[in-house]
Amino acid sequence: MNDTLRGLLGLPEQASSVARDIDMLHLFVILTTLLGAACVGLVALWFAVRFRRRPGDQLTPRVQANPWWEAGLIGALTCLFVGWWVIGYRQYLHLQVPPIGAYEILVSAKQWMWSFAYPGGQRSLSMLVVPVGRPIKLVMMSRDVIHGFFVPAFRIKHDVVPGYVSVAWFQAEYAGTFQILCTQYCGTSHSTMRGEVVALAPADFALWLQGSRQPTRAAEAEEAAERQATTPGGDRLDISHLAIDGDPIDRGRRAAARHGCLSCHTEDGQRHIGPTWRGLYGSRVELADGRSLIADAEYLTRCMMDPLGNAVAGYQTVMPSYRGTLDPDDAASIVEFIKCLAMADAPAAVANPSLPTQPYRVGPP
Amino acid sequence: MSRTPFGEQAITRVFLGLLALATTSLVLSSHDLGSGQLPVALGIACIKATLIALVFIGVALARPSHIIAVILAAVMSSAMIGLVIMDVMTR
Amino acid sequence: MTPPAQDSTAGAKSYLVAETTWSSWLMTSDHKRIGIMFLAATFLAMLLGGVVALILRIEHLTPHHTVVDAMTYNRLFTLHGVIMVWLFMIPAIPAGLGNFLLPLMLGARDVAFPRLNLLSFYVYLLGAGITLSAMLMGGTDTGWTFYTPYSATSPTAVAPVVAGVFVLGISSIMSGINFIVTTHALRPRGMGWFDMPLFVWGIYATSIIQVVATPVLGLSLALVVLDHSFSWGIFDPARGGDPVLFEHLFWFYSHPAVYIMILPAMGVISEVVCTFSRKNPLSYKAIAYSSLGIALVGFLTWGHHLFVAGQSAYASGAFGIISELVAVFSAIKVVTWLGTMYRGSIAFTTPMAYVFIFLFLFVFGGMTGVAQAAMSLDVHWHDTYFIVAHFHFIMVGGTLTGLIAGLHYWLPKITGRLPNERVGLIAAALVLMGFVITFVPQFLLGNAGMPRRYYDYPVRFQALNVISTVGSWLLSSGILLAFGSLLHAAFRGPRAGSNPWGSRSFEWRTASPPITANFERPLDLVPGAYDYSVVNPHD
Amino acid sequence: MTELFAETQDGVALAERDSLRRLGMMVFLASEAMLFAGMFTLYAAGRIRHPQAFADGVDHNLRWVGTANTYVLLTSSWCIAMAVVRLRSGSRRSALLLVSATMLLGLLFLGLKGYEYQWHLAEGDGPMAVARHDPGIALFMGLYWLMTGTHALHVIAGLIFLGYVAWRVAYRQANDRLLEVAAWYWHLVDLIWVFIWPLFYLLGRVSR
Repeated sequence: MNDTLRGLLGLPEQASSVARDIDMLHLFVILTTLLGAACVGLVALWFAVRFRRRPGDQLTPRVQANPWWEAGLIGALTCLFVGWWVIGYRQYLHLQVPPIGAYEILVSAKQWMWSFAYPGGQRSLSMLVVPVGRPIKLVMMSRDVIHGFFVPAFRIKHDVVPGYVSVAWFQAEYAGTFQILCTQYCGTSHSTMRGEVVALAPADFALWLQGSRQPTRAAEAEEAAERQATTPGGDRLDISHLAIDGDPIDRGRRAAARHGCLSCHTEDGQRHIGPTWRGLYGSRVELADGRSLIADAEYLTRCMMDPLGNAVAGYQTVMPSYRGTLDPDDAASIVEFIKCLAMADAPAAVANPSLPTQPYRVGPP
Repeated sequence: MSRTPFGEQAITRVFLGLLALATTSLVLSSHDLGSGQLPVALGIACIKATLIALVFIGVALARPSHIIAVILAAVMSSAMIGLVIMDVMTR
Repeated sequence: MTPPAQDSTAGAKSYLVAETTWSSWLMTSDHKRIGIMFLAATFLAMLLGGVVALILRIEHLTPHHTVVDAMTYNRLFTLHGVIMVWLFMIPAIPAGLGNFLLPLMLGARDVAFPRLNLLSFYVYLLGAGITLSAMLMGGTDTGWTFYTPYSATSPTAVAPVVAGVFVLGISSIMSGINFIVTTHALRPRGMGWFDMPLFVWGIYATSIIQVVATPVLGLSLALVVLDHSFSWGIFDPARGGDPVLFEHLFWFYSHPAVYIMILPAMGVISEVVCTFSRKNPLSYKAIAYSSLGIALVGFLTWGHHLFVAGQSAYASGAFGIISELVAVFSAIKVVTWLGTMYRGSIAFTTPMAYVFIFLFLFVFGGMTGVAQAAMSLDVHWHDTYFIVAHFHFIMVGGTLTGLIAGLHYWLPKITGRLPNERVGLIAAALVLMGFVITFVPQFLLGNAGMPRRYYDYPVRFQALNVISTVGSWLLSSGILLAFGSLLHAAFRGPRAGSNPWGSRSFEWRTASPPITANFERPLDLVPGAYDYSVVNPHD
Repeated sequence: MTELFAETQDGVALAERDSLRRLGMMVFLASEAMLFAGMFTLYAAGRIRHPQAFADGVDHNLRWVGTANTYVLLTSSWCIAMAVVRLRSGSRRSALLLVSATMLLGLLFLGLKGYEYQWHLAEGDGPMAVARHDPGIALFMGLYWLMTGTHALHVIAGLIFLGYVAWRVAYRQANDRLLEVAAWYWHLVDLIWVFIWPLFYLLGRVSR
């Protein structure tokens, strides 16, 4: 039943944990719609025949709607529509709030390609490799204009707005390759800004992560990928390689030094103008505005973009916003650097057992 | 206008009231009211604007059908500002 | 100042032949002539936009390059959107048919400010001129939504296109003010708000939106120019701005703008249904109030365009539920129209055929819109062809069929001649078939995940795209046939009497075509505009 | 300009034909108010995101100019309101004097505004230099030029309108109706300034 209707509506496969529920609502809503339109059309035609004009017709009786009928109709329709909204909004909130402990991947969008940075410091272009059966949280930034991250098979979509940290999440249900499309018009080659999600079984994923640690000439690979990604006409991007950029600690530290982060944040646990980075990742932080949360990649990225709104309690709000000046790749590598500082003596696991540290280690679990 | 328009006395009284409100606003701005600074200043501005609209523009005396558009603009602009603020504050 | 009763208008010529010089048209302050000039201008705009649409569809016959390159394609879809929205849909029924009919339906001699009305037409021409000449200078590729920061950085001619739309907005505000004042103040003694023909309610509700929402469009467009030309960065994150705010301001206008397009069409449908069913509306007040309801509640739903843009989940939820509620008003209208036919005396004429098409397409298209306010579905559908198909169902299936129905219905009023029924019905059938074949595949494409504004698409989408393109040929031939037959009838059609359809609505209580002063005697309000249960003394 | 608002000469219209102009102006004012409402929306969102930069921007502005202009505009509003009353009661001469006073105050407003603009330009903060500031300040300065500039344009439009009406009153014996709608427009200009003043001149970072 589900598959037949899905086929009739042209919906793609249901490859994520949410797809099936959303499709059920979809079927319900579309069937009601079709039924409504058909009823109105048929009743109109029936009236046209039944009450067709006959010779000599001049006057018609005055018919007025019964106010109770009107009220009933309004009530019924309101209930129907609000019912749709209740189901839809619940699912929407489910889509908006990633589960705690999801595997975080930093996504950087630019005209006209996607790049991905993994917790262990690996990077890939136009190909997002994820483990099956585990929630994946995408922390997305754009370098230039608004892009839209859309995976039809997962029923997820989110705009990637420059200067902001956009978050989406999904959980692939089985291994396979699923297309990524850009849905927000972003310039000449908007329609070729595509990519793929490659969902692997957990063991395969671990192997892949390990394999990608082999040093390669990252710059060359990236260049080649960029050429390929911007060539219009390719129906499916074939970027089956990875770009690895040396030691993430090194890259992140260089970026942090370049942007002046290290003049306020220390690497060794010392309190300075800003909180130290040692052990920060994964720990619980109390914010100046009373919130209390776990410092994950999303929080750290938000701090860089909007320090004022995310200030840690007990520190002066002197940090400038890096929105617009810090490009997503640098932001990603600084986050990776902060992560590595946390893992050096792993206070994260102690501070917050619900946040698994395992995936951030390199190698098979 | 269906009723007698405002006379010189009424207009002058409202004008003096506006001057007093403006001076209040000015004096308060050099005192630190903490988080009340913005609401107080804008509250006074709203009172002044209402006075100008009601008396000077004569909204208070106009026929209801004449001020539908004005009321609508007031409602829609508050809705726009309110909903956008709600989005920005909770984003 | 002399009341027409004592005027020497008895035996006066119709407005069409009273004066025949060029300047008597170009400098006229007669609302009927201005309405016709608006209709002519918007018709030309529709032809241009339609040709562009055909090129876009032909390009999609193959997944990759077919006839134009990517850059041209992007400029063409922008051109299509800008022309169809601002040059055709928004002015066509209100400023065209509305101008012609509003004073006639109110028994007035003209609109409240006749010279402002003429100025509005020339401002429209100026705006159209600026926009189209900018398109000739290379045009712009931002899409009709002009989202920043892309529009602020696009190397194309963004500023002049935006400036043209800005000017068109001024024209729209002028017409809106004029119609509001006309409706309020120029009703004859004895005509209360609930005695007005229903079309007037549609135009009135539309005018409110035009006056209140359009300034915000002007502001957001002006800021795009400042961002683009002077790097102000009001919407540029690198300068502390917020691109999502542009979306807020833009949709604060552009969502109500879809009601600017559909409300007058709903007014047309109300008139046509009553006349050709010879029946009073099932509930006059339901139609009148729901027009206002759509206009007012429609202002508060704009945020449903931002469900995946990073808007807060709270704001999204609020916008979602308000969007669900606004649909109830449209549903009330549909049911009331259906009920109007009940126990009527229905003549299956061309305008009535378009009413049936409108009912079917509008219900389906409208409910797919409500479906998007079930928010998890919008996440999948947003910015895909599903959206494209949805708003074309409303805009083409609703507004355009409403316009064609209205033109057939009021052609005798405007020109004094009858349209050709047989050709009209054939054209209606072509329009329906072409429409379904064009846009139903686009719903499926959207479900399958094809994003909009896509020059180059994955091969698996080709079959449906080809069907859609073929449909567009049928649809355009239907529209051409309809307008061709109307034009032919306007000059060569058989003479109609003053009231060929036996309507009770007030605009038919004067000669067809009317004299320049509209009425020779003060309008007689008895029987009411929809009172089909008593004998009409005016017949 | 007001020729455009000449009414339909229509015997079947409602008796109160003056209501056309009044109503037209009311609707137009509603439209104008929405234009500024959009700008205030931008200001609100900007201030929420960059409270400190906006406070700094306010402190940097010339507070005395904004304050003086507030009193100038309020007084001009009183003048024009009085002028309408006087013309209604038949004293054309004193009405014309009050209109002239209004226009002089309007010019004084523009003069002060011009001085302030000159001062900003001398500081290198002109409208063409908005992009050179730090992000939050750039947004504040962009909004400053946008909102005060649009307001100043409305002051100029109001002056032209008033001048035309004064000419009509003096030489064409026009009645108080036309002056009244012109006065309404002038009051709207005042009403908007009532909000611009605290937002751009008063609500700074610290007490002074």
